[in-house]
Amino acid sequence: MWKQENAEVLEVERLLDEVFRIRFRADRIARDAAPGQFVHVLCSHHHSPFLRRPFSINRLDEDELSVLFKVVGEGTRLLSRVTPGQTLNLLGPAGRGFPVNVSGAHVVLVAGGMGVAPMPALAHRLLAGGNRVTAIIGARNARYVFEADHIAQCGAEVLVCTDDGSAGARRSATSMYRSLPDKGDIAYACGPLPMLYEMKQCVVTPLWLSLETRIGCGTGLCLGCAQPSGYTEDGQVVYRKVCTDGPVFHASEVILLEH
Amino acid sequence: MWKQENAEVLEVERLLDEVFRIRFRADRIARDAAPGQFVHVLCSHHHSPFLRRPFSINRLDEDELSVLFKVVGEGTRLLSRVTPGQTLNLLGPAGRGFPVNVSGAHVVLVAGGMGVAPMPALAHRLLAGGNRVTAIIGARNARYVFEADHIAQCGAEVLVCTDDGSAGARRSATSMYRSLPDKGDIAYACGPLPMLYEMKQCVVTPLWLSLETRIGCGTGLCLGCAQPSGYTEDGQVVYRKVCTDGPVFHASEVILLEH
Amino acid sequence: MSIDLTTTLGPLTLCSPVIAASGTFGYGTETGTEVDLRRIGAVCVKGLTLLPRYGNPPPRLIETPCGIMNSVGLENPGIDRFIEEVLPRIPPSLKVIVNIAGATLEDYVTLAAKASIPRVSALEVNVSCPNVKSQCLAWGLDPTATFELTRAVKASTHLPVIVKLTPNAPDVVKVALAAEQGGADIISLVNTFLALSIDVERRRPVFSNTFAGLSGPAIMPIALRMVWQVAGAVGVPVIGMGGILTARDALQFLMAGASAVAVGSANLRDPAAIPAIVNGIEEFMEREAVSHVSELVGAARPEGPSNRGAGQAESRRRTGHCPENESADALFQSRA
Amino acid sequence: MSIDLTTTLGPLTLCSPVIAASGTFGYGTETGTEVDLRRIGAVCVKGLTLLPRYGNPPPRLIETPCGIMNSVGLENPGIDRFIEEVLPRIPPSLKVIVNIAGATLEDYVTLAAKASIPRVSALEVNVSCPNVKSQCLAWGLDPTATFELTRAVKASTHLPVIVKLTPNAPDVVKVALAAEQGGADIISLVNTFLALSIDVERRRPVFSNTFAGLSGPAIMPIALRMVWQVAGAVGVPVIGMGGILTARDALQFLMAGASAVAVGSANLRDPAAIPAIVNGIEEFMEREAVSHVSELVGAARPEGPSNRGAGQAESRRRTGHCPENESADALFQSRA
Ligand SMILES: Cc1cc2nc3c(=O)[nH]c(=O)nc-3n(C[C@H](O)[C@H](O)[C@H](O)COP(=O)(O)OP(=O)(O)OC[C@H]3O[C@@H](n4cnc5c(N)ncnc54)[C@H](O)[C@@H]3O)c2cc1C
Ligand SMILES: Cc1cc2nc3c(=O)[nH]c(=O)nc-3n(C[C@H](O)[C@H](O)[C@H](O)COP(=O)(O)OP(=O)(O)OC[C@H]3O[C@@H](n4cnc5c(N)ncnc54)[C@H](O)[C@@H]3O)c2cc1C
Ligand SMILES: Cc1cc2nc3c(=O)[nH]c(=O)nc-3n(C[C@H](O)[C@H](O)[C@H](O)COP(=O)(O)O)c2cc1C
Ligand SMILES: Cc1cc2nc3c(=O)[nH]c(=O)nc-3n(C[C@H](O)[C@H](O)[C@H](O)COP(=O)(O)O)c2cc1C
Ligand code: FES
Ligand code: FES
Repeated sequence: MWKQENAEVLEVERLLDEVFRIRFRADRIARDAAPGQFVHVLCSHHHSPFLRRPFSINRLDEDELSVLFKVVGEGTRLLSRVTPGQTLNLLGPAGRGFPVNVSGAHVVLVAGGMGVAPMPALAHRLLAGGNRVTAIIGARNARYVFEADHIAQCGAEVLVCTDDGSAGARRSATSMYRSLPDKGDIAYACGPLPMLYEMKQCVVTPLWLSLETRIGCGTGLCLGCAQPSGYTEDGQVVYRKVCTDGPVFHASEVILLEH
Repeated sequence: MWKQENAEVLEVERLLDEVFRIRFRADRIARDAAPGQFVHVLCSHHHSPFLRRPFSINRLDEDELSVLFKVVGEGTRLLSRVTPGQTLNLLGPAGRGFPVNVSGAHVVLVAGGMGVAPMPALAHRLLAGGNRVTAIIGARNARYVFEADHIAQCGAEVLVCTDDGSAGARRSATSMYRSLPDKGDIAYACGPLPMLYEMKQCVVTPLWLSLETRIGCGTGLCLGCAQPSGYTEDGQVVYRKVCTDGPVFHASEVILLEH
Repeated sequence: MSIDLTTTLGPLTLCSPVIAASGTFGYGTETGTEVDLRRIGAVCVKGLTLLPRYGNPPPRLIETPCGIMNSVGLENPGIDRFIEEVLPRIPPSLKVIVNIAGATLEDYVTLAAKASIPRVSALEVNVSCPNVKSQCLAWGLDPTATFELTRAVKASTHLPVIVKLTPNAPDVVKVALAAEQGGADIISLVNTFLALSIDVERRRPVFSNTFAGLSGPAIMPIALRMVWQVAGAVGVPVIGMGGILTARDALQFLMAGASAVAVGSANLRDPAAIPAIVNGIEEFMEREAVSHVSELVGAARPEGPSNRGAGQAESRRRTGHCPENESADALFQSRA
Repeated sequence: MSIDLTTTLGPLTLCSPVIAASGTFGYGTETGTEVDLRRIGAVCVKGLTLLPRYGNPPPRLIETPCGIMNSVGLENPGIDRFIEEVLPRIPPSLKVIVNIAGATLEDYVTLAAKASIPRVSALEVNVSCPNVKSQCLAWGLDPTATFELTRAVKASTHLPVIVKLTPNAPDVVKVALAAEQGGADIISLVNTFLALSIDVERRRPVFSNTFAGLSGPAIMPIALRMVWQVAGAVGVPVIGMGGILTARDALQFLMAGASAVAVGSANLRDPAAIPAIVNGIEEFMEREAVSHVSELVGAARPEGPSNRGAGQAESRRRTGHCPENESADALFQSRA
């Protein structure tokens, strides 16, 4: 069950002009949080932007958690300007994360762009659970490769690839996955929709995807975050809520359209 | 004529929990600015608060100016959080300031609360013009007395009074004025409406008042800042624009209602 | 000093004057122990239809300046599954108002009958739905349709009937009077404002249905005006809503003549918004030495406060405002 | 690539599709050299009346979430002094549209006749004013009154006549069609939304006239919806306005079917808002390889763009949208 907490900002790291990591002290939320869940952040003191902004839990500690985000609009712009000592109202842990009660398995993580955000907490938890982890991190170019070292230090095998070859192989995360000699027992993916779509096409093992849609309440109140998940007998589309049924879904639970 | 300028924040001083002074580099505006005029500050990057916020020019240099303000709502809250190096869009110098082309006169300045904001620039200019200046600074208590030393250093005679006697005499700025043996040749006042009302009642010399109303455009476009200034033959109220005809008015130009 | 927040809306009594608006607080089962439900006057559940509805394709919700637009499409499990599966899970401490939406008069009548069970405290008739009979024009746009609908629903339930008006009606006051004549015990307003957003990159409307409903602080000044007008025209108690985010906002609706308020979009920003608003109202009452919330109802109206909840609201009907003030754009109005 | 911003509104041709809305840009004489007036299609001056008006007592303007409410009360020097003293001071490069406001039909006729001089490019008839004949109901609320008013004004001037609609009308589309039948060359909308704000400390409305007009980004989604509906119904060109702050906002109105836009409240935030918006439109056109702004007009409509400015807008009349989409709250609309 999610909680609401006025979390103290402990650290604001600027990784790139427009990419930041914020570390919060948020014991009530961190205590129950699982990798793949998100925190719903109140970015505005006033009433604009009106809604909260959802961010995957990036790193996780007993009483601390961090978010890794890119500035794309007003909410993230305001978030990028917070300073240590300030408190922000967080709501979380929200949603359903990746299945982490596996053990003795070989898990392949596939991240595209900012989709790498949840991977550190996820890799850490899976390794602690006695699994073998291979993490594929795809990015535009070397500057946009985040968390590779951190995840490697946790004990995962990290494979980096970029669109321009400025870091790792010059290929996409999915083609990198396809080229794996050992595809492991299960795959977890987070990234842009086209990448998730491709993954769904090519993956043979069980596959879990972390989806993004516009989130309203983040707590199941508004039905604003519908994700097509199937059809009724008479062909009507049935939806699932990304904020509570997701954001992580089994590939078979969601209908993804080619983009 | 006012100008629009993206002014660099040079310094942010926190004088009290809720009182700040911000110094800007704003050469285009500072060049033409006169004491008593204001700058109209865009406090929000986004669209809330929607309107600018007006602040008297506090101190004035060739290419710099400062504003002294109290946090009372969202606009001033945002303003109080700016950091040196940032730029803010200022519009100014706006409005009509105090008459400063006097010389060889004894001018009495009467300030109540944040009404002291324009006094440093004003005292400085009057003294440079070869006038004698007496500045009465009234405040709630000692903590809310601002600019007294600065104005004294400029060469003015400063009389402080507070409601609780924690600094200077225990009396109001207006009663302090009434008690002056020499009321000088002309008086300039800035402060809460009740104080301006009292001043208008008791002052014998020519009196100029700096008024506050809600300001919209600040440039005469919207007619939103009406100040009752007189009556037509058939008894209709005639208004003046605080943003362009004021904020400084000769006492005879405005109708003030007792509060 | 003792503060009494008990709110009487004709036959309906609530522990607090703040209701969770339909569609913005789920079924009262989603917030667990994190939100103090005892502060909430009642939860108005997401609109229910006879058959389950799966709702509209995404996007269903976007942000606008100080507001949100939604086109959820009344996704709901249908009245039967609601009663069997959802209702029992609603915390007993929470009063339940069932919001019903139909395409035909018969739909509403059946819905009303099915929902008339002990656990339900009142029915809210959402008249913002397209009336199949009149080429899909919403019931609530037309006084006559609203009158008939209200009368039919009223005849098929013993529960207090709330008619929820749409601000898109040509004449909201006429519709309100029609609902009152039809037997409505309570009037609530406003529902969302019909609005449009265009995706300039794709050069097409953002929502699959072209239009969607606008709500949130952005529209509060218009909603407040409508509540003032309706409260001035009808004798039954009014539930005011539209953009309420703070206690101050809620107080404006009460002082405009609403006997209670509902909070919608604000729940999406903060699921604990309602308890915070109720606390703020309490603090205001303490500061201003107001012992009973009903003393604030209509306090900003020329004729002063009157406890409409307890039904002595005749004064309200006699209220005569200068039509100039009420009907013309404020632009042209110079004070007499 | 060469970008052409020339905008043709029937008989009226502008150098840019962005107009300064009445009452928000003074008389075009206030911004001196600080604002590049050459980017502004025209300035619509503050509403003019026969006799000078001194306007309403303060407060006249307050801020609301992402919007402003105003009750200026049409302060203006009167048509005669405007023509003698103000008009000559308006920079020659700036096209002038005279916005007229009357209490009687005769007022409007006289105002139109007086304003029909070479320096004036068009008349905008503000129908949001109380019509003395009909117990102070605004002209623009009633199609018949609007039809007669438009016809009378049209008969008393050779200038292009713009009829400016109020969003408070029961049926904006009906009023628009009435104005078109009355001979309007151009339709502009929206004026401000009738709204209310209450001072909870003083327990009374903030404005002396109770209600005031709401404008700004807050109401843009509603204004855009109305412009879409009107542009779909009338054949004459439409000037869309209501909450435009950015080029993106302006593009939404153009794509909804407006041949030009007007910017009001945004001028209060930034007197240089219009040049910035025009530059933004230009950048968008370059990026999207659009050479003439008219190619964007109606681009988001199912029937696609059409150069209504040049009057080939018959298609628009034939447009049939599903009434469900257009008239009901979006809530109930599930995709077919
Ligand atoms: C469950 C979940 C987890 C997320 N985790 C992360 C994370 O760890 N790191 C990170 O950087 N981002 C993450 N995001 C995305 C992040 O929430 C958005 O980037 C953020 O809300 C944008 O807010 P803004 O106000 O800055 O931009 P806005 O002004 O809200 O949007 C900027 C632009 O992006 C578009 N946009 C914004 N959100 C969406 C959306 N969900 N779908 C489609 N278009 C959209 C807007 O239309 C606009 O054009 C996550 C999203 C979800 C749903
Ligand atoms: C010409 C001029 C010069 C000024 N100079 C200074 C200065 O040097 N230092 C300084 O601290 N302040 C000054 N002010 C006042 C300052 O502009 C306001 O305090 C500020 O705009 C408040 O903005 P906000 O968003 O923080 O508060 P808001 O949220 O806008 O307002 C906070 C509360 O104050 C009320 N309020 C705000 N402004 C006014 C007003 N003008 N009249 C009545 N009620 C109002 C609001 O209704 C609200 O209740 C000046 C005002 C004017 C007109
Ligand atoms: C996401 C969402 C869903 C809604 N669903 C319903 C509904 O099912 N039935 C209904 O009568 N009103 C519905 N409404 C309207 C609200 O109950 C309320 O009338 C409106 O949003 C105005 O209040 P607000 O500004 O506080 O949100 C919905 C509003 C939102 C934002
Ligand atoms: C302060 C102010 C004064 C206005 N005065 C007039 C007027 O005199 N005549 C008129 O037709 N519209 C007037 N309007 C309405 C605007 O022209 C415009 O129609 C409305 O504000 C919506 O556009 P916006 O949201 O861009 O401001 C006024 C608006 C404001 C904010
Ligand atoms: S965002 Fe509200 S239900 Fe998912
Ligand atoms: S604030 Fe707009 S005219 Fe003064």
